[in-house]
Parts: sequence; C-alpha cells; structure tokens
Amino acid sequence: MLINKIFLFFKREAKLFYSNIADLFSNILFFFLSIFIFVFALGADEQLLRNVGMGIIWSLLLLSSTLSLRKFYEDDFNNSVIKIIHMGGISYELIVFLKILSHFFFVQIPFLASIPIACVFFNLPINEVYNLILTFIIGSFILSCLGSISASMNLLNKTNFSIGSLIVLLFFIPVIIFSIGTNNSESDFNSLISLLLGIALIFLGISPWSSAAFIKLALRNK
Amino acid sequence: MLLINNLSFSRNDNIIFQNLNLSLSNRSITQIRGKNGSGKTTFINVVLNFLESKTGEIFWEGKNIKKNIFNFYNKTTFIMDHNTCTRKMTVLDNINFWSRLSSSKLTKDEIVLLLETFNIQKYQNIKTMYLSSGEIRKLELLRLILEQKKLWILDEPYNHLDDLSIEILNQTFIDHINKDGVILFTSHLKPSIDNLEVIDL
Amino acid sequence: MFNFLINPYKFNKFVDIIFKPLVILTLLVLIAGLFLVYFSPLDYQQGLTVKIMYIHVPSAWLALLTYAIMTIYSIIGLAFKIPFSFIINKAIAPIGAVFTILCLFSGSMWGKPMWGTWWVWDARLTSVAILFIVYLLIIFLNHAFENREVREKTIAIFILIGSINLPIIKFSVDWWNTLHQPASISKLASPSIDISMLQPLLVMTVAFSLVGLIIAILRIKAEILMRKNYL
Amino acid sequence: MSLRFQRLILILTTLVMLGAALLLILFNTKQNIVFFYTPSELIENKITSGVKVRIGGYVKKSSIKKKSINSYEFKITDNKNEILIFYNGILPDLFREGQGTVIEGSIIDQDTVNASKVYAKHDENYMPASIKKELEKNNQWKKEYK
Repeated sequence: MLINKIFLFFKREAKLFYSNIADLFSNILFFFLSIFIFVFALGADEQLLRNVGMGIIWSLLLLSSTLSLRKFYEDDFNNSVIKIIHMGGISYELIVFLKILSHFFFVQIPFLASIPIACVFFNLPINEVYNLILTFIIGSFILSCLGSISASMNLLNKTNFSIGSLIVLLFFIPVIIFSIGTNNSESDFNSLISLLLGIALIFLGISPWSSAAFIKLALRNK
Repeated sequence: MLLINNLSFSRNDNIIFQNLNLSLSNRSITQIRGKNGSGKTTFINVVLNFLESKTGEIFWEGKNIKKNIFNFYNKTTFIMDHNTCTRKMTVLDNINFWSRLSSSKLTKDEIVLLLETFNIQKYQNIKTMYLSSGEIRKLELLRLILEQKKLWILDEPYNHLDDLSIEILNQTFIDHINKDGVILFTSHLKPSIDNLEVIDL
Repeated sequence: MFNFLINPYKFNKFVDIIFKPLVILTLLVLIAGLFLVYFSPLDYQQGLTVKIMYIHVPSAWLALLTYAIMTIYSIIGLAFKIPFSFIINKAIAPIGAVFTILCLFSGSMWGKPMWGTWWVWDARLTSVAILFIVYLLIIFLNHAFENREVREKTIAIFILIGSINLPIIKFSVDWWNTLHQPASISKLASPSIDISMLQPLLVMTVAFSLVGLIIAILRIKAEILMRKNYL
Repeated sequence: MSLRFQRLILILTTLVMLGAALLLILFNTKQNIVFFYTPSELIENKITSGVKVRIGGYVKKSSIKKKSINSYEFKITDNKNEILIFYNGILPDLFREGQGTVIEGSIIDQDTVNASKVYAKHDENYMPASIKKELEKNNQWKKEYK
C-alpha cells in the first residue's frame, strides 16, 4: 500500500532528524549569535531595536534556515536512496512532496520555538510577535519549497554553490514584503495572510514538478 | 521472462552499446562481462529504465516495462555498485526500512537468523558509518534475500567481498535459480557457477 | 518555412543571406530614428527631458520581449527536445540583461529631474530590478554546471519559473498605485501620446530591436560554431 | 499504485492548488501592494499620528504658499478629500499646481502631514508644447490632461 510507504518515509526522516539534531542546534545557535551581533552593532537603543526588530529577525531566520538547505537531497542522492525509494513504488514527484513536508516539520518548526526568545531581545510588542510567528509558519513552508527547488538544482553543480541560495533569496523577496507588511497598521491583515497562503500554494504546486525534473536529470548524469 | 530487444544507448553521440538482444528465461543466470568503462553499469541502468535508451524495448513477462514501471520494479531487486544504506542509521533500522519498503514477509526471527549467517548480528544497533566496507557490502547483499523478488539485478556484486562471502553469494545465486528466479549481474571476474551465460560487452 | 528558427543549419544559411542587408537597414533606421528624435517636439510638461523616453521605452520593451522569447524557446526546448533553443537561451540572455540595465539607468536619469528621486521602491521599479537579477542568475547558471545537458535544462526550467515576473512587470502599474505612470500605448485604447512623438518612438523601437537582432545573430552563430560537435 | 495514477493525482492536486492560489492572489493583491494612499483612504483608515505614510494625489489649484526659501505649504486632493502638507526642501521640476504628486512624511493630525520628501508624478499623456497652445486657443483643451 502506498500509504504505508508514505508513513515509512516519514519514519525514516524522523530517525534521520534525531541523528542530525546537532546540525539543527548549530543552525539555531547561528541565528542567536547573529542576533547578538546585530544588537551590538546597532547599539542598545530600545526604541531603535523595537523599530527594526521584526525585519532583522525575519532576515536572520531566512539566512540561518538557508544554511540547512544544502543538505536537502544531498545525502539521499549520493547514496542513491532516492532510487531505492523510487523502486519501492513512489514517484519522484511524490518523493519531493514528502521531502518538503518532512523538511518543514523537522527543520523549520523547531526554529519556531526560538522566535519568542529572539523577540524578547528586541522588546517587540506582543502583536508583532504574533504576526511574526504566523507569517513565519507560512514563510518557512515557502522556504522549504524553494529550498527543494534550489537544492535539487544544485545536485550536479560542482563549481558555484552560492547560486542555490541566490535563487532562494530572489524568490523570497515578495514573501518578505508581505510578511513585514502585516505590521503596517493601515494594511489589511487578513488579505496579506491569504496572499502569503496563495504564494505558498503556488510554490507547493510547482516545486514537486521542477524538483523531480532536476532530480531525474541529475540521476541520469550522475 | 526478461526480453531485451534491439537495445542501443549513446551519450553525446558516443555509442556505448548497440543493437543488444538478450532473453533471460526462468532459472537462468547471466553475467555481463567487460573491461572498465565498457558500459556495464550503463547497460544495467538502461534495463532498469533509469536511463532512456536510444532504440529498443524491454519486456517483462510479455509486457513493455514502460507501460507500468512499478510492476516491473515490484519484481526486482537492484544492488548497485556503491552502497545504498543510510550511513547515519543503524543496521537494524536500515534493514527494517528495506523490508517494509518492499513489503517483505520475513519475520523478525528470520531477519536475525539472516544477520547471523552473514556474521553481522553483533553490529545490529551500530550506525552503518562505523562498519567496514566489506561488512557494509554484505549488509547491502542482504537485500537480495530480504526483498524476496523474482528478478535480481546486481552491479559488481563481488566488490569488497572475501573468499568465504563470495562462496556464500554464489550459493545464494544457485538457490535462487532453483526457486524459479532470474539473475542478471555484471562483473569483470570469472565466477565459478554452473550454467552461467556470459555476454561480453 | 520557419525551420530556420529551430534548425541551426538552416539558421546559418538564412542568416548568411540576410545579414548584410540587415546591417545596412539597421544603420539607416538608426540614423533616421536619431534624426526624428532630434527634431521631435518638446513636451508641454517635461520639456527636453522627455527625450529620455526614446531610449527608456524601447529598451524596456525589448528587455521584456527578450525574456518572452527565452520563455517560448524554453518551452519548445523542454517539450520537443530541440537543442537549438538552448543555444538561443544562452546567446540572448546577456542582450536582455543589457537592455534591462539600460532601461533602469535611463529611467533613473529620467526620474531625478521629473520625480525628484533616482530610485523609489514602487512595484514597477522593483519588479524590473528583479528581472535584471533573474537575467544575471541565468548568465551565472551558464557557467555553473559541468554537464551540458544538465546546464541547459536547468536554465530552461529556471527561465520558466522566472517568467512569473513578466505579467507582474506589465500590469504592476494598472493593479497597484505606483509612482510610475501607466502605459501610454496599449492595444485597446488609442495612444495617449501625440503622433509627432509616437513616430520617433516607434522608429527608435525598430532600430533598437534591429541592433539587438544583429548582436543576437552574431552570438548565436558563435555559439553554433562552438558546439559543432554536439549538434 | 501505478506511476501514471500517482502522476494523475498529483497533476490534479497541483491544478487545484494553483487555482486556489490564483484566486487568493487576485482577490487580495489590489489593496496590498501600494506605493501610496489617496487622501480619502488615509482619512477613512484614521491612522494615528506619528506614523510614516506616503500620500498621492493632485496638488490643489492655488494652494501652494511659499513661507520662506525652501519652505512650502500646499494641499493634496483627490477631488473628494484634501490634506494639508508642510514641506522643507527642494521641490522637483515637475511640481506645480494641478500636477500629480506623491509625498512621504509623518502624520501630525487627521488631515495634516509633515512631508520629508516630495515626488512629482507625471501621467501617461505626452504632447508637444506647441499643440497644447493651439488646443487652448481653440478651447479644445480637455480637462483630463492635468
């Protein structure tokens, strides 16, 4: 049954998450250290920190979770586990889809726990913290989709590694615009959230197909 | 059972192989032999539809495999020339993953027995990254028995194996043939198996 | 009849016939365009500054047109496996990038005296800036992969994803409040630009596209020569 | 489940997702990507003072007062509501009465804004200066050409 195999896939991802947990912690540590650096660089002016807080937290979250994107397919591709799973009866498109979901649950959601602590450093008002968490849930899902596209694209790239992160950052521009927009008092909160949801759905729709195309291409030329 | 008809493959206009015909019936074992770089691995990958052939078709039980590729995969165990176990998972986790992915009906006791015959039961709960390459290779070959498929396709199965393990592997091959199985493997060696058909690339 | 658009040999033959007349025609149109621009009237509001339009608008249109052509060729290349389309993608991406930077630069020169600023973050300007970054990434990608097939298909897929940006650029001025003014020339309504200024604009557009075409032909021919072994 | 069936299901879900995304985006973009607000929108939303905003509209006829060198006071209108602007600085060339403009500044109270930056907005109409004179002579000058 396909559904059993899907559960099996998630079980394996959970095991791998558990054995890679040090990676995750070092990414979160990177996030906090860069926040400290920002605070020291800007000076401890409370009003200033409050004004720029959400923007800084969002961009640092983005940068530190792009750190983990290189690992997205690399291991499974190098030891051909992708081929084995495919031979087990799951199409590449579905593998990508499951991989995106598991990346979201096992890599992005733990970051969520660190957001309230980060907000304390910037003395952000409670409604901004709420906005940040809500937009980050949607935004990190988009990040997982984009990460899947860029990581699969980078599988055979031996010369220019930074190009994958460049593409993630490029397509993330609208997400940042709308996420920060939720703090604007005159903009409509609900419609911004549904805009973000719309973008998430678009990328969720196209990323299985494009990532699977890249993976097939990479397997063929390995 | 497996019929390969007029198969050719080329990469960037370099012809790797051309007009290859092959018919594997039940209870047969076939070796693809050739020098390094003669296209053995490529041939295996074309047969398994991981690479697109230029001309020709492949039939499994009378049906073109492209019509329903998962039907074909469902009857096939593929051992690659490199290791496919996940290095960060334990031996037992790897085995559980493989057996459930292929919906194998082996019980836990049988698996433990298998591990004992291959002499790796003491590493059960150790991550595979700490095993030696010969032990990892044996773990890889466990999949043959674990998945209980009819068609075995192996790419360089003798790599990293000691003499004793080679003998066990040959014996496994013969057992499988006697159970109506079909085996296709590549190697540059000359293993001593009865009724071995050899195709030179 | 249109085989030269997808077949490199026929493309070479066709281009060899038309190249010299094309160069002469381009020179003539360019000179005519510059003359028309020189003698074109001053705007009732903007005075002399309006003449920046004759560079800004054609380069903006051609930046979009180049990307649209790349998108079409990517679809053709991926769907029908025609290698010539990847040659075109590689050859014309830098041309599009140059048109985009020309558009941004001239727009900036125009914005300072008229709007009072070099740059604002409104939807039209931002989306064109993103188009420029997309062009740059396409050029980078051309140097990123060792394997030719991987490189070409990757770029084609990337171009397809990036084409989301095209309608955003085109309609940004209609959908949202922007500092940038809406289009003066559209298919449905009569142009809100006087005929004496429309003429030089159209001639300049033709001249720009001919110049772009000549550079594209030269680059495509060079690319075909480089890949002679693969085609 | 065969490969084709999996693909079919995935294609259908993709189409549904893209359709939903299209609906969500089309219904919600209009009010969100704005470079500026019109005076009416500003008054409707009752924004508290001190907030930074951009306001766009036309400069009201005969409302520009020059208080001193580089210090101006004028009104922005969208033909319904108007907002009083104070500005210190150099105005762009195109800034004149009846012309479209966008200002950036902080709100003082309901309908007064302290501008920190003034942009002139020009419309999509281009016309030679000589023709404008002729049109005005013949009384054919349309009001929409601001």
